[in-house]
Amino acid sequence: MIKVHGLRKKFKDLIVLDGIDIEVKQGETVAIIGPSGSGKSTLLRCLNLLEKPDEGHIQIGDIMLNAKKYSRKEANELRRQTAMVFQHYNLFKNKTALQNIIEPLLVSKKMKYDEAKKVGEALIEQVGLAHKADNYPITLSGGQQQRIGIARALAVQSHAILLDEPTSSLDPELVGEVLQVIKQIAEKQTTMIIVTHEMDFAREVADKVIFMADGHIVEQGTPTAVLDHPQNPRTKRFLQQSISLPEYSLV
Amino acid sequence: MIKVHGLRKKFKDLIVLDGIDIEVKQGETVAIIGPSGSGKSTLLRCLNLLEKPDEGHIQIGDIMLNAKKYSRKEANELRRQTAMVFQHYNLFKNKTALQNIIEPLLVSKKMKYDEAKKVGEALIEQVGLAHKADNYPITLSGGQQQRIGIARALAVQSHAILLDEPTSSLDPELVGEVLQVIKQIAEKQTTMIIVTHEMDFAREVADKVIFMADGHIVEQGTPTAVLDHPQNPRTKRFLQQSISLPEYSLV
Amino acid sequence: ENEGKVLKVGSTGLVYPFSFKEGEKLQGFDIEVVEKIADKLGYEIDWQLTDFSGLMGQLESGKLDTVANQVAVTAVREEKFNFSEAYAYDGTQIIVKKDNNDIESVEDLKGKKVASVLGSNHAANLEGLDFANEIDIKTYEAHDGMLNELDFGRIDAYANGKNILLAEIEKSGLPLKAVGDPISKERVAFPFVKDDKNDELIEAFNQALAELHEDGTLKELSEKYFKEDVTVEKVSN
Amino acid sequence: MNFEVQYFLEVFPSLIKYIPLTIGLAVLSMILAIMMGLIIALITNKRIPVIYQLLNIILSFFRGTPMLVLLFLIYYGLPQLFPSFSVINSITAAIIGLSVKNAAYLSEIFRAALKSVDEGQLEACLSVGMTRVQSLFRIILPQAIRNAIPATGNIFIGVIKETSLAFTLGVVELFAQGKMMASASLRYFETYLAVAIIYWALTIIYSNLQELMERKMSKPYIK
Amino acid sequence: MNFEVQYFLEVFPSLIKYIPLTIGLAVLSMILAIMMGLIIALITNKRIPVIYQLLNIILSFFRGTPMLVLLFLIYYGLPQLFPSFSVINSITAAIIGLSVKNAAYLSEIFRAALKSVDEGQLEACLSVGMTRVQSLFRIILPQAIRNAIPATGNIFIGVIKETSLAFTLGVVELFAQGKMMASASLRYFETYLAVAIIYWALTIIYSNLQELMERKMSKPYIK
Ligand SMILES: Nc1ncnc2c1ncn2[C@@H]1O[C@H](COP(=O)(O)OP(=O)(O)OP(=O)(O)O)[C@@H](O)[C@H]1O
Ligand SMILES: Nc1ncnc2c1ncn2[C@@H]1O[C@H](COP(=O)(O)OP(=O)(O)OP(=O)(O)O)[C@@H](O)[C@H]1O
Ligand SMILES: [Mg+2]
Ligand SMILES: [Mg+2]
Repeated sequence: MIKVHGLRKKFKDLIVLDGIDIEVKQGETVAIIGPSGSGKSTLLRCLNLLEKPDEGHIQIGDIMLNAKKYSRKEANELRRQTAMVFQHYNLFKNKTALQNIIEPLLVSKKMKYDEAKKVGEALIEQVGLAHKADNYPITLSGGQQQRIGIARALAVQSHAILLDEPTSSLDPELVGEVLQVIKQIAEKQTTMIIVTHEMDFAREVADKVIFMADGHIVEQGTPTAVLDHPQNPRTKRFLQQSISLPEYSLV
Repeated sequence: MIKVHGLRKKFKDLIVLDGIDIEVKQGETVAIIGPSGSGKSTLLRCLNLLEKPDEGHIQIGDIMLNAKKYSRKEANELRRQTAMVFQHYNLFKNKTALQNIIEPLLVSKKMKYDEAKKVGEALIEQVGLAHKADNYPITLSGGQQQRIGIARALAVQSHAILLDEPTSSLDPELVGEVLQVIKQIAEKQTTMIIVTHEMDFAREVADKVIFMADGHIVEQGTPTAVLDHPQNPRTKRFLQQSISLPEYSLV
Repeated sequence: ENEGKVLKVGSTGLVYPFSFKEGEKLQGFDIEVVEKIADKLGYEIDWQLTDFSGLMGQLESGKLDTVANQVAVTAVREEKFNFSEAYAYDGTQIIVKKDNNDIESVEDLKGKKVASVLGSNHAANLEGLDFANEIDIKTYEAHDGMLNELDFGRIDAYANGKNILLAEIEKSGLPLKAVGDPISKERVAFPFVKDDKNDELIEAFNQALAELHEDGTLKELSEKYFKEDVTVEKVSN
Repeated sequence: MNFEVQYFLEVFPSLIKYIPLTIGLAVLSMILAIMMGLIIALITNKRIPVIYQLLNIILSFFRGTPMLVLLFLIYYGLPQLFPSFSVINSITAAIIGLSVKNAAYLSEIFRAALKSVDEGQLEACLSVGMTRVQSLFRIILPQAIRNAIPATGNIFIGVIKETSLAFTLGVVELFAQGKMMASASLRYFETYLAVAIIYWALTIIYSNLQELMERKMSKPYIK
Repeated sequence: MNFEVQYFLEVFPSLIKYIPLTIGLAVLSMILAIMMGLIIALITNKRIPVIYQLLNIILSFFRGTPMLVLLFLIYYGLPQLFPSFSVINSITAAIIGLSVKNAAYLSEIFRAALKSVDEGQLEACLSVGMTRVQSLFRIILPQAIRNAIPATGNIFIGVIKETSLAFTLGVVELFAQGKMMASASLRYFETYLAVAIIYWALTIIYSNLQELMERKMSKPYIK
């Protein structure tokens, strides 16, 4: 369960998040869409404190934090409630695929090596990359790297997983394999927030879609409501532009 | 006019181009499609000798070259027959947008600065970025960088322009603006070869579509022929996968 | 009474034939003189090898008792250190190439390029000449390449201690020669930090030196290294 | 020509005996320098206002001052200011001087190397619940080291040679021994050539070790 | 304590006179070193089989040999082998030694800097009809320089100090003058402290110039 209330964030004079309220129920998958620069990434990054929010309250699972004042310990606790999947994968370059998954177990969870290895091997199997366990990230395709990234996020068994455009650095051919893995996870009732440009995927997988623009939540609701029957003119314009490229934009 | 006959290229033991024959008429636009690793980029790079082909004949405009033996001078002459637009833009990082367009004029064409500047300003106007003339590449969005990249390729007034996935590094929102510029150029009867994943765009702009796989040309013909009524099973499979992501690949 | 006591003596090991290493063994005139003195006084010697600026630094900061490295007694040094009696006499000698007939006396140095070496008092002696401003004096960091420098003809003359130069010319076999008499005379002695505690030690050194003079040991040592006696002041010239 | 081969060859055995001291001094100083340099790099990386400026001024002193002067000030100067420093022996002083000075250089190298590691690596660590310190030692440093090896190697080769300055403090090592042999024999050219060849050999041996290390460390980065 | 302030202050004017010579030597040597280093970097970058290995061995000699020994071999050794070299004067020999040695170091730095420029930049140049040489001077080098500035700055600071070794060849510059004053007065500590301060000041001035230059060169790279 994730609750965000009144979240605000400025970069110098630029207001990037202007009072965001979100509720995600246990096991729900939420897709966030919106134009470039609308603050989607910043929102996710504030949730796990990679970016320090200016104001607001964040609750993830049992951990609750006030952005105005929190201790280092509180921050660490909140951070452990989530795991993140990055647009550019951010695999540990000096570790093999399997080591990437095991590393957080050894370090954050202080698991024994043998135990961690078992967990890791199950996960790498689950994302279909058991045969690449000993490869270093650089030798994997983008899609494979992202699947390892997802396995790594799953490994720590956090309360929720945050995914920031997990497929938008991928060649079109490789998008499918990653979305498939995410879909499987979503079906397992993992709490997830995913920022994505893949409208069809959002429609299929998400329980709720949030449309953001200029640091605000402009519209939210079921996928059908937001994607097929948008109410707000900004949502409409955005969906027209991005669903049916390139024909529309060329005329 | 571009004629390629029997073009072969190996990387060590890996055969990447296995006897390619292509004809592009003056003013024609050819789109090359195909799965990752099929040799599309290598083909383009062999045409302007960024990669040294092993065998075959290449003719572009009046310049004809035998891949088995050619002099440095012949190579330079062939190279001047084409200009290239790269997937990652490859703008000169130490030059402003306008300087990027002017640079080849000053250096390759030995134009006077004032004259070059006039040409450059006309081109930057044409791609709609006159107001960004003095910006350095890093301060431009991907779409803007690619439009400058196209203007730079146009500047040298080469016989043909080669484009290697010009939009696939771009955020979905920015694809449109670049495709629009390319479309305008295609309409001006510039000879072009474009490698692309944008099927709708290929259908609209190309005079001919070539489908490559494993270093071979598997199928070629009009856009309608290749894209809507493919004959070869490999073409069919490829088109299914890539046109309608992500629904199909998830089932 | 000094049994088992240690005397810390510094030297460079860089000045043939006063203080140099043959294989691993430190030897030379100065070295043997100190060893003889220490024998008499019942000291063990703890030799410290370091370059010349290091010697002065160590002496001053109390890391050494004295220095055996051809330290000439000069006014500046006497301000900082107390000296023992002299154990050798030296002078600033000019040498030139053997076939050089232009320079036959000190006066002939006018307009010539003459070299000396850092840290030696010979540089100061050269500069102290009445007509020093007419000489093109060049100072070098170290004595290392100086004989070659003269041999190559990149300088016209070279000034350093007479005793060193004569010994080296002989040993190296280079076609060089000494010109005229030394332009100065110096007493070579052991320096000690100015400190009441050292007065007794200096006294003991002087005593020992007198005895070594007396019994001919110093003369013998000198002849071993220089083929002449440099331990007495020459009355001639 | 006047090159005495016989003597030239005889020089080597006496010089070689001093290699262990030279290497020992260099390695010990280097280890200390690396540790200090790393700590400085981590501090300056944060750019804490006053500390950063202050540290920069101090670092520029150590970088700017000739090694010889630095050694001299440490060994002979400090005891004049603080008498308790006079207990430092010459080898200790040499090691302090060499390591402090090279720490100043290394801190710059390490800072650049740390910066060269993609920000995303730290974010990935934090996002899976690792602390900053854990991230540093498990993920960031191992990647940074690889970038820093060539420049650090240059510094180490420099340190090997700089040990010779310890002669001012009375430490007789390879080069000092060479000087002594040269001035005893007056065969400067032969002796110094031998000295050069030994340093050259040490450099080549080290370079090969470094290449081995670089190759091992770059395993994860080869496609 | 035994620090003579009066003398300490008097040292400065005599030392300062020698700054121009030190700077002149350093700048001239550096310019030559940069030119040679660049040429070597371009050659080694191509990894032409035999030439590459040979050059590497020669470079390791210059990198590995102590500067002092190198100067000695050039100034006193070469004339013994080739008598015509005895016409080289001491300043020339010092400049040759300093520049050759640092060219060996710089070549490594430049090679890395050239490598750090994205391959795509050269491809872009070639694709619009520029030759390799044109690409190098107009596009590649200007970008590489920026990466090389910090390490090159380190080398320059090193050269400023290394000029003092020319004293072995009879060139009296800043540090040599300091040594002469110290051994005349026997006030090593005061003199060397003054020397250190002057070098420090030079280093700070240079560092500021370098920062200015870096800032100017990184204009195209700031978002
Ligand atoms: N570290 C930062 N410093 C300053 N401004 C920033 C920083 N990070 C983001 N911004 C700005 O904040 C705004 C929101 O950025 P954010 O990355 O959250 O957008 P987004 O919705 O994720 O866009 P995209 O779809 O392009 O990823 C943008 O205007 C961006 O330029
Ligand atoms: N420089 C190289 N050295 C070795 N192999 C290479 C090199 N460049 C390309 N290849 C290999 O050649 C094959 C074809 O590559 P190419 O880049 O031409 O494919 P592509 O069709 O452009 O793929 P994509 O759609 O991913 O860009 C691939 O297997 C690739 O790994
Ligand atoms: Mg984003
Ligand atoms: Mg490609």
